[in-house]
Amino acid sequence: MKKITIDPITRLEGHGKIEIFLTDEGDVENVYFQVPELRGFEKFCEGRPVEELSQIVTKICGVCPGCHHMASGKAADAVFGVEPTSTAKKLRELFYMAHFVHSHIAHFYVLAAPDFVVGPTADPAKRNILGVIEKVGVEVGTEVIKQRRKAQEIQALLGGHQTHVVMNIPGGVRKGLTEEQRADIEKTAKGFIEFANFSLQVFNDVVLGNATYLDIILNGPYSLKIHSMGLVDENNKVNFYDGKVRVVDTVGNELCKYSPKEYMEYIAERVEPWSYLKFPYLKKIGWKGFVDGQDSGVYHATPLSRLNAADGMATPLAQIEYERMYKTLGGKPVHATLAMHWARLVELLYSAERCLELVTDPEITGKNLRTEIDRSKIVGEGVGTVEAQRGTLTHHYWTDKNGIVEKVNIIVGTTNNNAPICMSIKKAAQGLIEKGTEPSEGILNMIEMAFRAYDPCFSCATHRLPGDMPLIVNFMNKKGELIKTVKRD
Amino acid sequence: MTTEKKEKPKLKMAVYWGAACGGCCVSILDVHEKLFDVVAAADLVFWPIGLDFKYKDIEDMPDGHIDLTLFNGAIRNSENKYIAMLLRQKSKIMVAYGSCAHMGGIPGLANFSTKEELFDRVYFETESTVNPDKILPEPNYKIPEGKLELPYFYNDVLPLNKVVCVDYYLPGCPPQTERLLEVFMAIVNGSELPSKKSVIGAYDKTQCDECERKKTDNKKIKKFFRPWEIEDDGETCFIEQGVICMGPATRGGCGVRCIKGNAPCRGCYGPPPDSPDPGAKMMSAIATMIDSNEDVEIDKIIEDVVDPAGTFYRFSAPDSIIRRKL
Amino acid sequence: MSNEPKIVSFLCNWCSYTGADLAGTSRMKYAPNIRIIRVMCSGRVEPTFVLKAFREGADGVLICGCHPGDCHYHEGNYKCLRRYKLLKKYIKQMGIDEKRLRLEWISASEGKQFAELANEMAETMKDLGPANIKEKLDLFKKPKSINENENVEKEKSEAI
Amino acid sequence: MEEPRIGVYICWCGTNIAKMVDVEYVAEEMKKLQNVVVSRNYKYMCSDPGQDLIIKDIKENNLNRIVVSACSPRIHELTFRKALENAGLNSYLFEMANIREHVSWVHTDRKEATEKAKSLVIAAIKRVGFHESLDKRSVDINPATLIIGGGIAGITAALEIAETGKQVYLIEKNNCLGGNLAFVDLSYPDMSSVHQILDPKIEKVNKHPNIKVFLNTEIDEVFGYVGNFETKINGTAEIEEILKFGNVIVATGLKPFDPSVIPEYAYGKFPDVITSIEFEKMLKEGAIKTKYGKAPKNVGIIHCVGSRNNNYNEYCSRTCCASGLKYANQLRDALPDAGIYELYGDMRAFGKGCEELYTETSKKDIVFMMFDQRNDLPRIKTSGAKDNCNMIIKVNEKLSGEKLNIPVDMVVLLVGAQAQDNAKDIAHAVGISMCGNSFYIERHPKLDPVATTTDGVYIVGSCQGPKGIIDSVCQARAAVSRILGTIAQGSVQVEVTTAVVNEDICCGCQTCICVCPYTAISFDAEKNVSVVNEVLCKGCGTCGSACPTGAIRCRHFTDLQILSQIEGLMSLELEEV
Repeated sequence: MKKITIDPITRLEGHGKIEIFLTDEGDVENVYFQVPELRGFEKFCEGRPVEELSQIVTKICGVCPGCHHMASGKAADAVFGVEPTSTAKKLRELFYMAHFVHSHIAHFYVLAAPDFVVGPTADPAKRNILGVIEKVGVEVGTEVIKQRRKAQEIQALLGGHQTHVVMNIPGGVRKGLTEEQRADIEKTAKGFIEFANFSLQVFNDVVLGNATYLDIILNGPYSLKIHSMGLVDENNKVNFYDGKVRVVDTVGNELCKYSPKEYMEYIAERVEPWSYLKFPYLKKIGWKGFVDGQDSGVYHATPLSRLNAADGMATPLAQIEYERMYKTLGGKPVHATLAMHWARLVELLYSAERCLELVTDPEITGKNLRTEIDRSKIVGEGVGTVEAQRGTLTHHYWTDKNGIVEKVNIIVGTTNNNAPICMSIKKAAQGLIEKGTEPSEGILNMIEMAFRAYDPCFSCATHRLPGDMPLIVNFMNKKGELIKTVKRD
Repeated sequence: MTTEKKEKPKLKMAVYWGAACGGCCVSILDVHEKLFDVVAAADLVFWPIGLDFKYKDIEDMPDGHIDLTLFNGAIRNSENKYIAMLLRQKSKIMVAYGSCAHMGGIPGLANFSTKEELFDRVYFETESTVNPDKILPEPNYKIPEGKLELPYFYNDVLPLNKVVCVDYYLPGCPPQTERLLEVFMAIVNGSELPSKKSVIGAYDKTQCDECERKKTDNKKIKKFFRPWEIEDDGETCFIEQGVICMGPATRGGCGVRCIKGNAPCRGCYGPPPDSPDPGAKMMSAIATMIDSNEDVEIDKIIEDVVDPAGTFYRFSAPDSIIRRKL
Repeated sequence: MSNEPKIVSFLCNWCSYTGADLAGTSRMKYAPNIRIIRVMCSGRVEPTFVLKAFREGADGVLICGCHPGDCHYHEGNYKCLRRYKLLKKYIKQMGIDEKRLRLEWISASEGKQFAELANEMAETMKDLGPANIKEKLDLFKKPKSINENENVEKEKSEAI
Repeated sequence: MEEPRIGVYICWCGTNIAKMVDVEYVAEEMKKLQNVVVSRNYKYMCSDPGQDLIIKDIKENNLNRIVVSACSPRIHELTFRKALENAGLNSYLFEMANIREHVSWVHTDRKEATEKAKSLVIAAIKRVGFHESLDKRSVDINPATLIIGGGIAGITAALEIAETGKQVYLIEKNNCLGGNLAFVDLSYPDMSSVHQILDPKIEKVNKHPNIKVFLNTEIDEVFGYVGNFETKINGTAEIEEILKFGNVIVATGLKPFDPSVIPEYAYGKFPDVITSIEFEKMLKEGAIKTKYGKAPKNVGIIHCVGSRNNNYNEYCSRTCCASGLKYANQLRDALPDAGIYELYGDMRAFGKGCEELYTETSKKDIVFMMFDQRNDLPRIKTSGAKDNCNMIIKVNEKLSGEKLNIPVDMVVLLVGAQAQDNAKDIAHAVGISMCGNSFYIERHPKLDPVATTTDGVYIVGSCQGPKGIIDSVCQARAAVSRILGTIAQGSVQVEVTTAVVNEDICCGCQTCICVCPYTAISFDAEKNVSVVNEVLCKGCGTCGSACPTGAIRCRHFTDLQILSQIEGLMSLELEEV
């Protein structure tokens, strides 16, 4: 039997490894996606004062620290039994929208675009952000970096620290917004909206305008019929900061809708001996293996699933794009893995619009930043859930009467997608690797495109930056001896 | 006679992470527009987060092929350690980049519990986990199709210098991007570097030197407070408000970012020169400030220091004198 | 001697060290486990020293200063007391038995009390058994080169 | 820093160390240690030949670090430092390992003692490697002297110094000079009148141009160091005055024991049970009378009141026995027919002429009775209606073993001596130590009895332990000669083991400032760093331990020195060279 090892999977945060097993005939027998690392925050957060966690858990992931900061902050509020002041809530969400803008821009242009703008099987040396810039022009490249920077700057301003945020304190936030700061952000937010629209235009022209790409998206080996999870507001519209978790099945009917603190009734995690990362699934359906379809417990939590799980977007422009997307892709739910890129852009627009809404809210410069905590009212348990860019993120804390952490449970965005990623890769491999032939570089890249779409983050479990992808394919015989190495360069 | 200007050879640079969060890599990205200058001055020959080179590529390089390696993340497992040693051998300058590589960082908090406790919690006890067969990840696992390997998970988290010789330390969680650029440019321009083993991209003086909050000699503490217990005026030294701040024992260079965000310093930039154990130094300082000579009262006051290990060793446990729970 | 418990003791120059000298001049006998380091004042003793002593293989650490109110430097012994109490909380978290660290007041005239204390401390350490802190923390050796990297078995033993 | 070249010397101290520690073996072992150039053992390192050995080696092997392993540094550190200086080596490049007081004298197993000695020496060697040359500062001696206490000791010292033309400040907490002696009528053994000795001296002091007397005055803190002390005092007029002086003599004397705490003696219950002080007053007034104005028919004199008894003071107060004899004589002269009973524990008539006084007295029809002053004190009871006496003393006579009832009209209690109530405050003010009974500790009990471990501060008279006039005067003059010696030199070298701030590290957090007991640290807002005033710093090192950055170095007790000492202490096997 031959074994193809892709190690490490590059262009992803954290560590990942793909093992492709071929039969002697060269059919793909099985594919394993392994996460070789564990840090164990669940354990070592024990004994810490719960208010410190929002600063500790950002270190789960330096790419989406804001998400962990928010989930943790909300869980801590619950532990102390306090509601943040409405100004505090709005500041948090404002920060969070900026966080989404920066991340989604980065992913689309730096990580996804190369495959479409430059082309999935194009010269690897060109298949990166620099290649993208060549195609769309330097000023666009600079604009991408500028917009991302501005989003980072808003985070730094509100969060104190542009990466490992220190914004939240139980009951509210540590720092307010001055009028001139607010005015700046308002300008920036308008810029975001323009840029989001521009980005959708790019996607429209370059991707949708290209029959081949559209075909890959719709008919490529990139679709997986699984359930969709997402956070929705009281009108079932997409919301990232707050709301209820809604899951719709493969045909678009609501499977369940629950408030985050009930998550344990709906979600369970499975351990596989060959990966340090656990595999969540829908508890009520149960674990049926790495299989898709209506009866499988496997679900995904991604930009696409969020749109699938909601009835629409809460902001006007995004709502229009939402409808256009589903119209183009033939109605809800969409299972085309690559449509995630489109969904991500719709979310980018929403984030930008929401950003403007919040920053123009009169309360945003309010001085009442924090609700007093009454020691006697400490609840001792709290769940905090937000939508991370890479899926529904849940932090669950148990503390003693002084708010010292006794137990922690965390289900990270990408973890939700652990099983789907494995399956997508397998499916892509099976669809793309032709019997008996050694897979070309382009093929291998198209295999990686399968997980790239999830924008997986394996430090909170991966992500991607520019660069081409030389790949070593090891062909092994049954004894596991290396027969031949094909090296792509 | 014509003198033709020689093209300076581009710097070969590698970036790798051990047990890390990716924040260090993001801090490199955060050079923003300067990214173009960096790319112009250096070839990134290895950067898993960003570039598609495999371990094999490194193994094939001649020793000392890489000019500069920024190693971020701590040593948590056999893979981290192997790559660290591999990169050490292939690199002229090995920089421990960021708190985790420098001192163990946040992953180092795991040293307050054993590996077994960690696994039990993550794979058995966590409330949402269903694992009736008590399955644990295995370094070597037989599957029908063959064998799957995972790195060995070590008992404790180690800073980089515990497994390889480190030339420089560039502290911070993550390092302030300006500091990185200063160092990077210094190396590119071939300007003289400080003596080996020293910390670069940070100041010798600690946070207080830069901190704009009002400081007096009134460092007397009758009661310790947690940040949410006080009405922070945003102007007075945290310690003088009874809130523990690691600032005094922590190098400057970050731009007192947390304190500017009205959060007390937690020490990610590590100790100033010749301070063997920043946690112990800070414990000593804080305890000295306790404003009582009465046995019972002192106990009472210390009750409010709820988590000494996690507070004074938030980032430095694996690099401290007692580096893990015994 | 090697299997005998080792106790590092920090004594202030004015009271406790003089007290220990008095035990000597009075030819009082006590267990040889204690090794004395002289500091001018117990106020000079900082957690770093205590932790270092444990790290280097001490089974117990004993700090002695002047009686409350008698400090040659007014209040150094109180500063010591405060640090000691916080330090105790820390070492407990790190899994070091609190009884391994002790602070006592010994005046210049208390040679007898010092001798008794030394014996008591030695007894406690024998009851607790060896701390083996050095052994536990020396476990991970830094390999000279990649070729010398421990084989998988060694890795395994470290991993377990 | 240059590569250390260390010389190690293991002292036998005759057999004191050698009998319990294998000194040859230890010396041999040390040769294996890095940087150890010579390692020897010798009978008496502190002897001149011993010191010459070191000096010779320093010169021949150009050693730059010395470790002597012998007795306590509190005894001979200075001796050996001098030796280094004589060899032209900075005296701080020296470390001592105490293997006598801390090893040979306290352990019983030679093997274990040797092992321990070994590790102590290794520790010293590791430490000394990090020692630095410290320049002793030589400071001019202010010729003025502060004397605390205007008793016989203080007065004597004051006059001695003033006579040489040097300024003296004499501080007395009471409203008159003379101290306890002022209450005494006659002095033993010659029965000469005290006021004939004392009054002229007091008058001379009050008149002396070089002596400034401050009555009703107590000092609270003395700043500075030998040669350059200063203190603030509030005189009677409540005007603050700053005194500057080069040396201090502590002559605060003693306080009589209060017998009311001894139930047996019913002091305060029976008006005719009186203390020796009260009796002296009576004698001075020239009339020995009971409360009812009658001359007592029988008088009891009880010794060791509050002395040599575990419930009170264990020590002997030294003057009571002779005073008791003195009283017997004075009583006999005043009341030829009275019955006089001396109840004593042991008769300690030591000193010139005192045994003679005892013999003389015993011939004067005085009844001497012995009791067990530790476990069986006499008891004073009321007399019955028919006994014609004031009180009955019930005593178990030790020599005869008989239970006796002694009828008396008056009992004189020979109260012992105690340290002053404010002894501790004075000790803190001038920076000296006290022993268990709150008497001050001398630098060396035999070789240096009036000096203290604080340079420039001397202790004389009963504040160092109970004394009679003669001893007090001797000590006073002894201290004076030491002081005049230093004044004559004009300058003196001072310790420099003070704290110092590294301004490149100090972050200006100001943690150290309120930590210093001597307000020696101030904040330089300009530079944003702390600054140590080395004149005020006494080198306790507390600021060093409080400093979160490590910017404060405690000279000669640096982190590095202590940490390497710990390593040495714990190092199991010796690395070969």
